[in-house]
Amino acid sequence: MALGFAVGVFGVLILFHAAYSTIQYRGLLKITEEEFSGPPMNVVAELLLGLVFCIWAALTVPGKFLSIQPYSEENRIVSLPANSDFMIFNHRGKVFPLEMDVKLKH
Amino acid sequence: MVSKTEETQLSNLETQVDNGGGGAWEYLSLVRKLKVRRSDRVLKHGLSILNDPKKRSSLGPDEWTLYEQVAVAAMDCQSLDVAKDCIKVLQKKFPESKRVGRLEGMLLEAKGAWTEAEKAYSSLLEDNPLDQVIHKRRVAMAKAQGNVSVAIEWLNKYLEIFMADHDSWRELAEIYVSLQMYKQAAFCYEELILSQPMVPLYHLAYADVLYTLGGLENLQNAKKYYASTIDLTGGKNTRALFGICLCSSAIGQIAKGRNKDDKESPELQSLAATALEREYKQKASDKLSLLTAALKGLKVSS
Amino acid sequence: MAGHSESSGAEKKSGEAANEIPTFNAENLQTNMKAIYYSRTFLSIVGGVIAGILGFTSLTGFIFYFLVMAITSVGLIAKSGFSIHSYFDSWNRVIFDGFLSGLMSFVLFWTFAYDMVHIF
Amino acid sequence: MAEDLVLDTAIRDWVLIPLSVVMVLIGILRHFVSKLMRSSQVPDAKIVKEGQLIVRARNLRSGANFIPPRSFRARRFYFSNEENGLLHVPKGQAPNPQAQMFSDPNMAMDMMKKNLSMIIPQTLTFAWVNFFFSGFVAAKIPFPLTQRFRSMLQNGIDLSTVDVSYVSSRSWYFLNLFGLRGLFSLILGEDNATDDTQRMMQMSGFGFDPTKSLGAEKDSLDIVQHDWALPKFEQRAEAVLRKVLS
Repeated sequence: MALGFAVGVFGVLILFHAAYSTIQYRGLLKITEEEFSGPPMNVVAELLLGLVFCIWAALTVPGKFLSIQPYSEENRIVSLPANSDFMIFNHRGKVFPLEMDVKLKH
Repeated sequence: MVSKTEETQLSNLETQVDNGGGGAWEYLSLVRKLKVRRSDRVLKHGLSILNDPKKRSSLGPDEWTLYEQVAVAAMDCQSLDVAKDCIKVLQKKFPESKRVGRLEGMLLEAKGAWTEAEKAYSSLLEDNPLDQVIHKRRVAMAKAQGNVSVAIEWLNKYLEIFMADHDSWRELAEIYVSLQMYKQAAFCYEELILSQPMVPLYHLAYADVLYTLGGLENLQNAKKYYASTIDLTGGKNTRALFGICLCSSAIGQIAKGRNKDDKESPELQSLAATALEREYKQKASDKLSLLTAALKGLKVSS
Repeated sequence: MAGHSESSGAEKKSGEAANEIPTFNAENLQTNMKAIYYSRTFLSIVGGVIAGILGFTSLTGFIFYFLVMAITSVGLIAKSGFSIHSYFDSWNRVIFDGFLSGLMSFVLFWTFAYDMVHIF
Repeated sequence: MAEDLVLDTAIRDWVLIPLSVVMVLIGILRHFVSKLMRSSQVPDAKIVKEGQLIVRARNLRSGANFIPPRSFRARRFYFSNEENGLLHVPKGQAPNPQAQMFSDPNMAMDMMKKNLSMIIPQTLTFAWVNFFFSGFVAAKIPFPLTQRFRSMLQNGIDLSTVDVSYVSSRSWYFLNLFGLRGLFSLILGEDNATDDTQRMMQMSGFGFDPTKSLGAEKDSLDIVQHDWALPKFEQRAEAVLRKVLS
């Protein structure tokens, strides 16, 4: 997750760099008075790299898919939670207190 | 709802923590998240964190949640001194809090001081008459005192307002079952199935109640709900498999005299029996003979 | 024999009917859909930036958008380990959902990057 | 295409980028401000009960096929019979939501807050954009559009000779308003406060009118066709077991 996020940030940074170098390139073309026919090769390579990183991030950062099948291990409910709002203390544990020397020290 | 993965995770963490492998806070968080009742362990490991100033301060604001958790666990273990100390700390931090007030009421309950606890809860309810947890505490208190009928009365009153609260429906269902009032319990379980149709355990409990009620129609319905439990668990619920066998045999006995118009699917029970045999073979092969004898008694063995 | 074939036919029919009742964990489906939505939105933004830098105009840009979305779909399918039905109730969820919702973001970032790089 | 306009780079540095950045920042600010202003009001018992009632009726509707027909009919009768059904609201008793709103200052206050947090930043940014950057071309969209879009994209400049794909600064603001939603949902999470369309939908409901939703719930409950799903589960269970055993 954290790794995916870092990769995503890195990918976006690469994209920014590619944008910046294209701007520089266009400035250069303006000076030499040539027509712009397409971005230079290294920019295209950078963009591709950035895209790959971003796809990686986009697929990993939102988290794993969860199974929707009710009988899969993640969804198969094996026990209900103790209904703790209705917990009562007047049970047999009262007669057999724990042999623990517990104390909250401060 | 505790799913299979969560259950294994919990038991792994439990053994790890019990053997001193660390991860106590993770364990306590998981216990809180799954709402399971592990009071003795929570008390032991929670205190070990709370008594260590370094660990305690590293929790940040979660520290107070832990105090609450440990306080409740301590009450459950009858370590009332610990509970009292925890509540004192919380009260110092949150002097006006209703939540701490509720804990104090619970402490009175644990002591068995019912009238004082009742007084504390009523005063809390005056401030906020819609505090669900306090309403529930009153029900629990009536139950703890043994006044089950009073508890039912409270609970019904509560459910008239908060009728979408499935935890309370479940509590009511369990109380009714304990009183053998199965028709009422069946109603509650229907309510639970409606609110969460994908939880197999409600189907299972409903089927149990129907089976206990008896009668041909109820038995057939029970069989259907056992079947749905099997479908929702992928056939991994032993109780549902047994339920299918029992229902089939009971239906067979009732329907023996009558004409067999309504076709029962005969395969389901033999499949269930085979599945049971297989499960026993894998997990408890020494008890397999008991199973086959029992199934033979039910005349469903293939 | 005839009865047997009839019952098996009936069974098949009811089996089909049984498949119509969806039993799945709606909550998890929701989470999965959200994950898809995030992936698509992020990639439509990124796609917009790339299209702008490459200087695509008019139709090429939109084709590029559909290309990116198609790649996303493939990626999502790969993420689910090629077993769509254990995570989604239908293929459409993965392939089409959120296809058009990202278009607005795409256009905005496409325009933005295009203007940054090529217009000024 | 007509001659390309040459846009000054200063426009980029001082209009396009600041405008977009400000829009993003304002969106984030609004999210947090509205989060702060969200007041937790204490509802009274009747509202709570009606809310819970609706939840339960909805559960009944969606899970109807999972309980036996008799239980379903009993429940439906309980909810929607004409005499004392829970969802049945006698005519004339329905409180006027407007009157209710004015009797409860909190409710009006809450709505005001919601309204304000939506409108004020909107108006302010718009006024700001109008004041600083009006009447010039700020951007160009990379695809051609028909003349119809001129009023949308070149809001604030009255030139019919400019190519439609050029965007005036004011229109760039609107483009941002709609296009940034995706970005906000990425950085602020799904339920962010910037989604105006959703807000509008809530507004059109004008407060909370429980009687209306009770009636609607009753109507939809009345037309539910009960088709018990459980008999099919026996076959499904058989299939499952066969799969397990094989």
